[in-house]
Amino acid sequence: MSVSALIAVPVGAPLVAAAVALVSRRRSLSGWSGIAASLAVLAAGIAIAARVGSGHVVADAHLLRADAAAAVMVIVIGVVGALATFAGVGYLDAELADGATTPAAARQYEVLVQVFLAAMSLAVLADNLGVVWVAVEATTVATAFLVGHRRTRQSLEATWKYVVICSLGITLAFFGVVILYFASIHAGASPTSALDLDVLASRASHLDPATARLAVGLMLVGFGTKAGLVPFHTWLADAHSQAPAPVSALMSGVLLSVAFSVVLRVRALADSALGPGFARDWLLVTGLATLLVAVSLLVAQRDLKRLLAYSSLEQMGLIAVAAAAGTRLAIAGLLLVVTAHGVVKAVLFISAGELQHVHGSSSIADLTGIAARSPLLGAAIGAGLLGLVGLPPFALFGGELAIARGMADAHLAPALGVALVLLVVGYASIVNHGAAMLLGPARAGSPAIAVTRPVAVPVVLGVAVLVVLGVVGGPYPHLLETAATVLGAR
Amino acid sequence: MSAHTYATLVDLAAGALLLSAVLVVWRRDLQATARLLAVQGAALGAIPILSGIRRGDVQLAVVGVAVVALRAVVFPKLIAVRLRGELAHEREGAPLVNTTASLLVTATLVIVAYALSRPLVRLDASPAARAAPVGYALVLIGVFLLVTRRKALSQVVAFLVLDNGIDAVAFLATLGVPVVVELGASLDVLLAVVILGVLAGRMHAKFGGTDLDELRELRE
Amino acid sequence: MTGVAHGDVARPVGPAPPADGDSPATGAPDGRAERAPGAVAIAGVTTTALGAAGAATGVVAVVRGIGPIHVGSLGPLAGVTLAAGATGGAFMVVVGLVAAAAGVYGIGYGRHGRSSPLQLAAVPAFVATMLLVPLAGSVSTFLATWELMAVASLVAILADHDRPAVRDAARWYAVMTHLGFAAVLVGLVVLAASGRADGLVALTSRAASASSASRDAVFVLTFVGFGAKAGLVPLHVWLPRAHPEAPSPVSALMSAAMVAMGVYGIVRIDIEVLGPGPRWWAIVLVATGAASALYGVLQSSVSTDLKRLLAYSTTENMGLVTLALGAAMLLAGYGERSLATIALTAALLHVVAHAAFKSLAFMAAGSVLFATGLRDLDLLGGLARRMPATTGAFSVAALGAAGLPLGAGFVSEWLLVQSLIHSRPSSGTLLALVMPVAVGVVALTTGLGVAAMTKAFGIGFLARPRSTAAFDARESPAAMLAPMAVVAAACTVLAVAPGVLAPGLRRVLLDTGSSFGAPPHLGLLLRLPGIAGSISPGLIAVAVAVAAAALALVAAVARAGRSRRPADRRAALWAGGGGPLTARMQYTATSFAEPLQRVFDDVLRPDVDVEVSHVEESRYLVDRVRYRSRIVDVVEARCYRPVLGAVATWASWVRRAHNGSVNRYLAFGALAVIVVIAVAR
Amino acid sequence: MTGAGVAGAAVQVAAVGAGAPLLVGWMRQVRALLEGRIGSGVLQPYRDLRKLARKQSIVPEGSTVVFATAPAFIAATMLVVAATVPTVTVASPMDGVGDLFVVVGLLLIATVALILAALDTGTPFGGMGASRETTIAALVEPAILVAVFALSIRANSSNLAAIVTATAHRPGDVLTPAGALAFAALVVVIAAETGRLPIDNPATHLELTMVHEAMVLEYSGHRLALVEWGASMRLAVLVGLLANLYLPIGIAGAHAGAAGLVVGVGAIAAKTALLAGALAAGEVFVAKVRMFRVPELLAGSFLLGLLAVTAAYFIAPRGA
Repeated sequence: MSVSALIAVPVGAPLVAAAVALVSRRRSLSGWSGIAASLAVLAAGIAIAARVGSGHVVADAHLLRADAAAAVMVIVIGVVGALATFAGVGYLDAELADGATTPAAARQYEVLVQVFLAAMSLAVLADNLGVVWVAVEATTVATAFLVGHRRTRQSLEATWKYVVICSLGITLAFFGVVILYFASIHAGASPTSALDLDVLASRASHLDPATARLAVGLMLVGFGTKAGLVPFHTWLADAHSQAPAPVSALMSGVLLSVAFSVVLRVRALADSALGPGFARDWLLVTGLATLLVAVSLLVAQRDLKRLLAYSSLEQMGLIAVAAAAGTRLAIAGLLLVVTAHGVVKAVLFISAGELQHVHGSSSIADLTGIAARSPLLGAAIGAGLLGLVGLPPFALFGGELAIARGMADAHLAPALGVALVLLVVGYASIVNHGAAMLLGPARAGSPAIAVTRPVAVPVVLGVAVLVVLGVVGGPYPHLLETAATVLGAR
Repeated sequence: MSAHTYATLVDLAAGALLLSAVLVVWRRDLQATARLLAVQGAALGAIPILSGIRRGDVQLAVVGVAVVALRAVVFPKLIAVRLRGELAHEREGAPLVNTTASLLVTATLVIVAYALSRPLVRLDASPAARAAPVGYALVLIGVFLLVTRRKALSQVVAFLVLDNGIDAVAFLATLGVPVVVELGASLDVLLAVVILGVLAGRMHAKFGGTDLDELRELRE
Repeated sequence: MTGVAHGDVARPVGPAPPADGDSPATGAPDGRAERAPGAVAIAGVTTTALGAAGAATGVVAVVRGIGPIHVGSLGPLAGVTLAAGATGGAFMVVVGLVAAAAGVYGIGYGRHGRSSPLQLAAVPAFVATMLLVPLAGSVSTFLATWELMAVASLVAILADHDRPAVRDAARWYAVMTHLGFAAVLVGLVVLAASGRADGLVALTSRAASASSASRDAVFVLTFVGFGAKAGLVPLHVWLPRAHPEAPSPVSALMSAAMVAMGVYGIVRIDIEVLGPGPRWWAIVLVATGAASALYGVLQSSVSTDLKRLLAYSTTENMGLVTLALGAAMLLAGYGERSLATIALTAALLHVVAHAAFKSLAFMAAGSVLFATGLRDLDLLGGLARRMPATTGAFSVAALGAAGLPLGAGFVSEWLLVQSLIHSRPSSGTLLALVMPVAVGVVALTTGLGVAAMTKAFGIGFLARPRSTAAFDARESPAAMLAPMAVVAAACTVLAVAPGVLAPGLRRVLLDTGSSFGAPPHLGLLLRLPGIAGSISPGLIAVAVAVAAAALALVAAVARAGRSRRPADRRAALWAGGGGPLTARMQYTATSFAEPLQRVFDDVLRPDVDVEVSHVEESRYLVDRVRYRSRIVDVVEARCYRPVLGAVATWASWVRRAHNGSVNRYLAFGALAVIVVIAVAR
Repeated sequence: MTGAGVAGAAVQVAAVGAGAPLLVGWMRQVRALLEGRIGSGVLQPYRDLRKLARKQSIVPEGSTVVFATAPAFIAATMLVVAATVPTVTVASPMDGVGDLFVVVGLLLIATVALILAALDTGTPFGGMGASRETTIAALVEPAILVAVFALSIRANSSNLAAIVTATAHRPGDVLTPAGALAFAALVVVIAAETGRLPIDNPATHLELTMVHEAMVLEYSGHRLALVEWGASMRLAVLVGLLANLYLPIGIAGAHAGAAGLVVGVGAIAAKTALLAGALAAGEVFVAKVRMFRVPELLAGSFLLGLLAVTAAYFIAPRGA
């Protein structure tokens, strides 16, 4: 397969699956085609990674472009997408069996999930910053009805907040894109290619600084919205807690990272246009603020899914701080965190979805003695939570270690210290809540937990992936280091 | 079209944009704001059409027509349809800040917008670009409206004002962004507005109103 | 043996143990069902095998060093580097030997446990990670193994997570150990960044050239982290919770081996890698060590929970070790090489001795728990005749922990005192100020340590049983007793012939840096280099034994010669003629420690609650008086609670800011727009 | 190790073992005389010991080997201490085996043995005495170590022979502020260690006031004799040590002949008699302090010791 065709696969395969789901009347067909599409994305990601090396490939018509960083993101989309679509089949079966949803709504769900995956792939593969914006906004559009899938008052509320807040943020990013386009043209770029990433990179040093500052600032805030960065973090917990579990997994595990990968592109641009200080300070302040808010809200959290959502926020804060460091090691560590976080969130949200299904509630107070009631789910959640808070042998540890070393190299040790103190508070909260749910005897009258295959398989696979990523060196970390170089890391 | 006429017409369109935005701030009635939105859309669409005519750029003129169709016709229509079934008091914009204060803030925002757009105007002294600060002002006013309006549809209106502002900057300063971006962005905005409309409908059905203060169940 | 034959006054009707008081003969600590011994045996054998292998590897490391071996295919973005010198090797030997004993012990102990397979697997994993820490040859590997050790031990603690106390302990442990890890992490990455290297060997030569600010930062941060692991005040709060609540083999591993890892960190990073530093480093070590020693021993002396008492004693002993390390640094800074060497030797020797007597003590305490289901000294007693082997083991351990002659802990404390008292008045004002205080602290610590151990042994094992569970206690199985016997023998060897450690110590001291000279002569006669001072613990023991034997012989001969003196007779207690005694009339651990508690009232701040209820008819007639006295950890109450409260207050502010209003959320966003505008201008 | 040293050590042990009851008798007699009583004579302790040794020893039911063997252990420890402490000679072969810290440790371990024996009986009295004795012992330990530290600074060694020899060479050195402070501290400590007034009253049998007596209530016969003998040896050793630390006149050197040893015995006997008489005389004028005031006394002693140390550092006689 030619490289430019290969690049189209991550966008095309989910769209094909979406079409299949739209016309198919058989649930098994649409389900399997969805899983197949995710696996195709994963395979394409790996193939792209193998092909691009340390350079980049631009497809025909300058619509798509792939480099190592994009390959990493495609792989993340593929892995988490596969886990989430697999769990999605079970989720829909259960909802249909309970009569909680209709076949039409189920079809809508499957179509939208695939469109969502396609939009995310486009966001990381688009060559044109404007198209990137279109793709990111498309993720909002695709997920709006997924968040509101359950049609309760709360999910409606969450959807409204999600759409309005994200739209405001992302529109600001568009404003930034427009201003950047203006600046790019005035820096001598041709109007048709003024927003292409390579053109921008080559023209960066000629951009008018004042205009570029405004553009970059708006883009950082705007794309930061979808990454959950402060102050546009307010949609996140509501949307993640109300969405169906597999969708939460995708949003928390991938969407945030995809948005952040755009922030990373903007950071690379800002570094060459404005010098390294501007984006670094912005990311540092935003990252630490995000960490602070996330951790504060973790402390007395009462709902498992909101807990997971705020822990995603916490990870995004950490990632932003790491991006501020901007060294090769820090960025590579960041990408490892992104990968691991995607997988761990898939595991945890899928497990949480199962618990919510069984208990009819995701309130922490209602979930007791899980380890005793279901050793498999208990162990998976326990491993997931330990992995989430960054303990070895899970992959987040390796990422955080690399970030810490990168930050020390970048003379950001004080910021690292502050971030770690906040992370310890977050750790304490998660451990506390986790212990309350998992350990000890179950409360009388707790329903039995029967873990079905669509839950067990992705959960176990996810934990295994997490351990492998955390223990083994080899090609993947190497790819991450290449990606970091591509993203302009020093 | 002479340069002077062009400049005058563009200035006029820009003036209409700003005026309609200020009036949106002023008026509480949602139906009136929907009509103002139509005017604003038409003024916005006029800018690429004028530029297209002046430069003989058909594509640009077509884009202008599309903008007019979308922003002067479709969006106001969507809002009007959604409003039809509602009671009179539901059509009130119900701002958090009273009108006088809102207008004062708007004046401040316009001044900020002029200051903010100085670098842009410095780079490009064309007549259209000199009107670009109006776009900035619309963006800021849009944000302000979004923050202070408590009804679902009034937030949609605010969102559209904001979007119009960005488009205005695009057309005034750079004759629009690349077509693929423009198309994609318009589609996205359309879908977002449609989604918000549907959600407002569901909200009406579930809550018996679209007062956003009702949306306080999910909180910390 | 039956109860009556014991000669006890009567079977006590006192309080029953919390669970399963009437049938402790089934032997389960909490009256649980027996589990298949297979998995337990596998875990135990694996633990012992790992321990033995680790100890062997440690010996190799001490003798000729290991590595560095770099494994690139492990550890993302960092790789794994293994290397160990004599210091690491020595700690590996300590850990390995403790683990070997704990493994066998666990086979007997775990027969009645209810650990899940995961938790059973956690014990050998814990041992493996502890063995890997000294093997780590790079900053990344060190951090990874360090945290792996924490994870494994955390899982191992949770074996009995049905009990709230265990969950509480695990939470404290998890958070405190992570806090310590965060400190170590920042410290070590700053070290790596300023030395531009990852390998510890490379850093050893480069760390000296780092800026003094970053060296200071590295020192403070790593000391905080390692201190937390070693259970030093004020970061000790997890220790008296986690060590007692863990299953006893794990308690032994944690208290004897894991805390030593904290010391290893200080020795390896702060002394070896960082090298000589400013004087205040040493003062920090001495002060922290002194505070820990005193606080630990005070809490230990008033504690009534046997395992908690031992846990606080761990804080005490690690405090002494830290004090010794600080003294070594200080003396080295003043050019007193031989004294510095003595202090360092004292620290290392004490780590070894502590590992021996503390693991033995926890194993014996576990044996008591196994037999009675009790840890509360106030309910124990009379075990000496019911569990003679366990009692013997505990007596050896307690003698060591008390720091008395003939005990395992004496020689190291003697060395420490010798290093402290021999600095010359002319050496410097700071030394003249620090050393006397340090001697006073060590002395007070020893005195109170004796009180604590006397109480533990005298109240817990001697006298009469204070509960039915203690009354019905039976000796533990051989699988538990055998390792205890071996460790007791090791304690005895350390007590009378510490010279066996001399070759290893010499190599470690040579590794530790040029500030330290030739080690003391640890032969039959312990001689100090450059100082007129010597003792011979072996000969003292022989002398006491000979004298005692001679006296016994004299008494026997005298009796044979004088038929007028009748043979010894067993009779009921006289007790001042006060009539028949019940077990409840005995002194308990609480009453035993009451005078001490009163003396140190201001430090311990016991929470005393007297509740007097009157009879209805008259306020002048008292119906009953309830007296409750509880000693909470002052450090916890004064340092941790306010911080936790502040965090909670802040969190509730942030929560209130997120009140669900869309408009407010959008306003947050608008704020960002304002900031962008302000920045872009 | 010299022949004279070995012989000296043997003489030391014999002298302490045989003379200790005499010392107790002497102190009692001094008190009696000062209090206007006739007294039972200085030999009464020997008569008591002989009487006890002939009586049947009763072992309480339920007690263990700890109770049975503690007396022998205590007495044996005291004999070892007697061999180590330079009372008659500075050349004891035990000197290198145990220094001052070992001596303190051995005294403490003997105390612990008695405490454990008291606890072993399981009586309220035993527990009470044990608890009190533990508290005192725990606080005496630091005081005594710091005081010893002060004395060892001069000789730059903690080996007793070295300290005593140093003083013998330069007798004036003890007359420093440091020496005086340490002396005061040691007097208090010795009173506490040996169960004398004002810490404990050796003559009392009142439960509220007794410490040592409460612990030995269950002992009888030859075991009680051993305990009492051990206690008297403790007194003799400590008083003798104090005397020689400050006034090492007449002590036998490494190469002293038989005559030297005789002189040594005579000298120490005289010095001990003098010092013990002074202590006994002092006891007449003090009352036993409350149990909970004892720690204050010991803390004072600790402080004196600490002051002695700092004085030794900062007011060094010859600038060392």
